[in-house]
Amino acid sequence: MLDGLYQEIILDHYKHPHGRGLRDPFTGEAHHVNPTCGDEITVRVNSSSGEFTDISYDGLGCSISQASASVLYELLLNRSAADAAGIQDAFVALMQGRGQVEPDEDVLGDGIAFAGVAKFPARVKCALLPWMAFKDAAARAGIDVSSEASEVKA
Amino acid sequence: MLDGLYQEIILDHYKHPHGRGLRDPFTGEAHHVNPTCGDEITVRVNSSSGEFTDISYDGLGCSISQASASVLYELLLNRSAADAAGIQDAFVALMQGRGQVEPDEDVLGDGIAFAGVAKFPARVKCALLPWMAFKDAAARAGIDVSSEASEVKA
Amino acid sequence: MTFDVARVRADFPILTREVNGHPLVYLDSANTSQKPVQVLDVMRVHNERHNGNVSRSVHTLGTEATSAYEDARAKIAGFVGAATPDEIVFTKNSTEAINLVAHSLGQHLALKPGDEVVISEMEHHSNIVPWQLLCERTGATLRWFGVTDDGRLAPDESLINERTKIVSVVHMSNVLGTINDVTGIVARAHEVGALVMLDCSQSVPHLPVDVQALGADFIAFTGHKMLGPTGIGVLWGRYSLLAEMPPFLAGGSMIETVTMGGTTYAAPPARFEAGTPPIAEAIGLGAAVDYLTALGMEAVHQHEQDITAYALKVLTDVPGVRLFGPATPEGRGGTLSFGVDGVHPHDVGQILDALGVEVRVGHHCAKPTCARFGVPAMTRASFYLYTTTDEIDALARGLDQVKKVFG
Amino acid sequence: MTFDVARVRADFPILTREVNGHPLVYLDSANTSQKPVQVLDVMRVHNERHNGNVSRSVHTLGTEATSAYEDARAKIAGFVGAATPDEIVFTKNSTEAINLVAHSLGQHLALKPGDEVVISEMEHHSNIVPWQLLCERTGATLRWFGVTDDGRLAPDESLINERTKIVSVVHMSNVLGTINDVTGIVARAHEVGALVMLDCSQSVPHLPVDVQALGADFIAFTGHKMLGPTGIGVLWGRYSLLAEMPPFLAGGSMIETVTMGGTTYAAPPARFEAGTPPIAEAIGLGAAVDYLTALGMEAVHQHEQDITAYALKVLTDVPGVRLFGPATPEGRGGTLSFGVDGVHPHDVGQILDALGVEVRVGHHCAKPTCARFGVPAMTRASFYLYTTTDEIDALARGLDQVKKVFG
Ligand SMILES: Cc1ncc(COP(=O)(O)O)c(C=O)c1O
Ligand SMILES: Cc1ncc(COP(=O)(O)O)c(C=O)c1O
Repeated sequence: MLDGLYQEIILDHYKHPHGRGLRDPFTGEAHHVNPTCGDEITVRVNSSSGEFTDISYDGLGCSISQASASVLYELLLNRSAADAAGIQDAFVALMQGRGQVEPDEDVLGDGIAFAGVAKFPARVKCALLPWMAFKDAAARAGIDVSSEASEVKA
Repeated sequence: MLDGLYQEIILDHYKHPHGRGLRDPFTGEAHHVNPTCGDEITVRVNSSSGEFTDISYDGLGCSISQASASVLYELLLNRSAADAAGIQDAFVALMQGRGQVEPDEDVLGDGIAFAGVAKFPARVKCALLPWMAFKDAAARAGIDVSSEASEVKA
Repeated sequence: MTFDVARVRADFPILTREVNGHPLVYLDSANTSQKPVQVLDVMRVHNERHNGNVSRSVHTLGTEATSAYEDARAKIAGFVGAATPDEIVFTKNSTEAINLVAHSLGQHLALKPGDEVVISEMEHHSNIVPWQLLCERTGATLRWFGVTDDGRLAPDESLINERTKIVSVVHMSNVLGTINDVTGIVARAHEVGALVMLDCSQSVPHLPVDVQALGADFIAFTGHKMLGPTGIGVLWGRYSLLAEMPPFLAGGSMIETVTMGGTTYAAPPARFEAGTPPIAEAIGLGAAVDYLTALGMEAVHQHEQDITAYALKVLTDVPGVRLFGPATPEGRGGTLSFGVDGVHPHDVGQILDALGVEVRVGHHCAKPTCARFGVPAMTRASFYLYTTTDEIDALARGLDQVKKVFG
Repeated sequence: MTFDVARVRADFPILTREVNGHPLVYLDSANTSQKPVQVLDVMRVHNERHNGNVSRSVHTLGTEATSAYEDARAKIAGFVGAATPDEIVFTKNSTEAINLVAHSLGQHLALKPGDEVVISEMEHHSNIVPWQLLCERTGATLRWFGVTDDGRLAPDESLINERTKIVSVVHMSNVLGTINDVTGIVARAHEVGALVMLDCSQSVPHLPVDVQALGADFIAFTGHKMLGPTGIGVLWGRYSLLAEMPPFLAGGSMIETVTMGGTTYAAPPARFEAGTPPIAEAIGLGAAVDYLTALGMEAVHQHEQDITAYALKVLTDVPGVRLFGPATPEGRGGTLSFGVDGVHPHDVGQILDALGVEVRVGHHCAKPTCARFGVPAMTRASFYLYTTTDEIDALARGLDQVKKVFG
C-alpha cells in the first residue's frame, strides 16, 4: 500500500530536489508552518512582466512536502500567472480528491506521482504546504494565483 | 418505601411546626441555603449563662427541612451548650449513617423519626439544613456546639 | 407519516427499567436526555476498534479517529445550518461554550465601563454568571429583560441601545418552556452594532434550528440533552468573528507555533479546542444527530407539541396545581413547571419518584426565574421524543397521591 | 507475582485488530491509551440503566448517577492520596485543569509586573501557553528551567526566588520520558512562598503517585491516558487553597445563590465544576482506576521499566537511530523519542504504520523541547501495561524497513 505514496518519482525529487535554496532577488516571500507536525517552508518568487522568473525555497519537512516543493519549482518556473493558477488548481484538486481524481500528466507533469498521497488524509497537508506558501508569496509579489482569479483569466 | 421517609411524626411537625417564626431578642443569627434545591432557613438563638433560652427560625423548605427545624427547637430549647452539642452530634451521626445507625430515643426524642431519611441521600441535606444553621447561629452567639468542642466537654 | 413513539422507545434501553417497583416514567429530559442504543453502539465501536488521538498522528488509528471526529463536526454543522464545519467548536457542555464567548469576545471587544451586556430574567445560571463575571472583570454593566406573568420576555424598547455590546438570551427556557421569538432582539442588537448569543441548550434538541434563519452570531448547545453523551457541547459562531477572537483555553492543538518566548494560534475551530477533545463524545453526538435527522426534527417537534397540549390539559384539570409559563402549546416547548398548593416541590418529586415518575424539583439552575414567580422552587416535567400520553397520565395519578399524603 | 501481560492484553478489544494487514502494534499510549472492556462496560451499564443528571434531582436515576459520580471522585482521591474527595475537581482534560489554575490562582494571587512564573523547557504546550497568557494578562514574567543534553532539568539556583509566585513543571516528560525528581523544586518554591503545580499527565497513568509525598499544591492529569475515556481530566488541589480561589468557568451547579444583581459560590469542588460535568466519563475513569489498582501501580511501573530497558537496548543497536532523553531506565518512563538519520519522522511513522506499528511523529505538543535538541520533529514510541517485547522487536524490524525505503 505504501507504493502508492512513496512513488519512485517522489523519492527522487526528495533525494535530489530541484531549485532548492533561497535566492535573491525576489519580489515576494512567505513562510508557512504545518501546525500538527512542525514542518516549515519558506518560498520566494521573483516576477517580472507577470511571469515567475525564479521560485526558490527552503525548509524542514518530510519527503512528501520536500518533493512537492521540487515539483512545484519544475512546474511553475517561468510560467505566467494564469498558467500557474491553472496548475495550482489542478494540484489542489488532485490532493483534495480523496483518490477519486484522475490527474492530467500534460498539466501536472511529475505532479501526477502525488495521486497516491490523496488517499492519506494526514499527508495531504504535507503535499500542499509548498503550494500554499507559493500562493502567498505570489500574492505578496502582487500576483494573484487564487482559483477565482484564474477563472476570470481563463 | 415512602413510609420510612414520611413518618407521621414528620408530617405532624411539618403541618404544625413548634417554635416557628423569628423572635427578638437574639444573640446570634445565621442564614443557610441548600444550593441544589434553593431551600433557605434563618435560625436565631438567644442565650444566657450558656443556655439556649430561645431558638427561633423561619424559612422556605420541604417537609423534611421544616419538620427538622421544629424537632430541633423541641430538643435544644433551654439546653446547655454541652447538651446541645451532644444532641447535634447524635442527629448528624444518624443522618450520615446511610440507615445503619440505630437512633437513641432518650437523646433524640421525635428526632428518631428521621432515621428513614438517612436512606435517601438527596434528602439528608434537607434534614441537616436547620442544624447547620443553628450551629452557626450559636457560634455567632459565642457558643461552640461543634463536635470537637463537645468531645472536650463530654 | 405518523410518529411511531413505540418504535422510538424500543431504541432506549433504559426505558425498560423499573424504578421503585414501577415502570420508569422519565419526565426529566430537559435536565438530561436518555440515549438510544445507536449512539451507545457507535461510541463502543469507536473505543473498541478506532481509538487514537486526533489531529496528531499519521498512523491509521489516529487517522480514523480524526476522520470520525471531523465527520461529527460536519454532521453537527449541517444539523444547525452552519456555513462551514469550521464554525463548530466542540466544548464540554453549553456552559463552557458560553464562558468561552464571555471571555474571548469580551476581550476582543475590549469591554469597559459604560458598555452594556444584556441578558434576561429567564436565563439558566450558565447564561447569567459568566456575564456577571465579565462585567466584574471589565466594569461593563449587566442589564436584562424582565419576564411577563405568562412567562414571556417583557418588551423593553430602550434596553438595547448604543451602549449595548453583547446580547445573550435563551432560545427556549428550561423552566417556563417559552420559545422566544428572537427576531426583534437580533435585529435591534445588530442595528446598534451589538453581537447576539443565543443559549440554544433547550431548543436544538427539540425543534429545527437553523442559525442562518435565527440570525444570531453565536449559539451554544449541549450533547447530553439531545440523545448524545455527557462531556460534549457545541459553540457555533460566525467564522469571521471566531477568526478575530483571541483564544480562551490554551494548550496543545490550538497553536500554530510555540516558543518559550511566545505563541501564535491556529485558525478556528482548533484555536478554541485546547488539549485532547472529548473525541468519543463528539462522535457519539454525531450519531445522535444522525438519529434525530432520520426521524426529522419537524416530526420530533410535532410529537412534543402533541404531548405538551395533552399535558397542559391534564395538569390544568388537577385541582391545586399552578402552572408557570405559557398556558397553551403556541410558542412553547415540552417543559412544564408547576406548583402543588401547600406541598414543597421536594416532597412532590419524592412521592412521584416512589411511583417511578422522575421529575426535576428545585430552582432548575434558574433562581431569578423562580424569584420572578415568587417561589424558591418548582416541580418540572419535561418531555422528549420518547414521551407518551400514558406517562402524562401516570404523572397526573402521581399528583393525586401527593395530595393524599399531604392532604 | 509476575505481571501477566497476556492476561492484561485480553482485556483490550482493540489489540486483536489488524492495521494494514498486520497485527496492531500500538506504541502511542503517551498520546492516548487504549481502554479495557471493564471500563467500557461500566460506562455502557451506566448509560443504559442509571443515566440521570447529577446533584440536581431527588429522583432515583439522579440519585444513582450522583452516587456513581461521587464514588468515582472518591476512588480517584484514593488513587493519588488526596486528603479528601473534595480536593478532586473534574475537568475535561489536563489542559483545562492547568488553565483553571492559571486563571483562578493567578487572580487569587493578584499577579502583577515584577512577579514571576517558572516553568521549564520540557513542558507540553498545555503547561506553557496558559502561563504565557497569564503573564500577558498580568504583566508577570515567565521564566524557565533549561534542559540538559541527556534530557534532565538543568539546575538553576537563582531561578526560583522571592519574586516567584507559581512554579509549574512536568512530572514526567511526554517527549523525553524523563521523570523529574521534584523534591528540590517543591522545597525551594515553598521556601520562597511560591505555589507548585505539577503536570502529572504522564506520571499518574504509569507510576504510583502520592500527592502527599510529592508535596506540590496542585496536580493535573487526564483520563484518556490512563485507560479511561476521553472528555475527563482531573485537578487535584489542596483544599485550603481551592477554598480561597475564585471560580473560573461559571454557570449551573457552581453557585450558592444567584440573583440578577450578584452571585455567591459553592464550596470546592462544586465551585470549579460549572454545568453538567462529564458524568459517564468520570464514572469510566473511576473504573479505570479500579483496574489499575487491582493490578497495582508498582507492578504496572515495573513492567514498563522492563519494557523500557529492553527497548533502549534494541534501539541503541539500530544503526542511524539517535535517542533523545535519558539513555538508561533510571529516572525515566516508557516513552522513547528518537530520530532516524536522513529520514523525516513523518516518513518514519508512515512506513511503520504500513507495518501496523503505530508511533507518534511530530513535535508532540512540545515544540520548545524539540527546538532544544535542534530538530523540528521526533518519532516517539511509548509503552503501557499491555506492551510486549515482541512489539519492540516489531518496531526494530520496522526501522530496518524505513532505512531500506529511504536508503
Ligand atoms: C505532559 C502532558 N501534559 C499535558 C497534556 C495534555 O493532556 P490533554 O490533552 O488530555 O489535556 C499531555 C498530553 O497530551 C501531556 O503529555
Ligand atoms: C437553558 C439552558 N442553558 C444552559 C444549560 C447548561 O447546559 P450544560 O449543563 O450542559 O452546560 C442548560 C442545562 O443545564 C439549560 O437548560
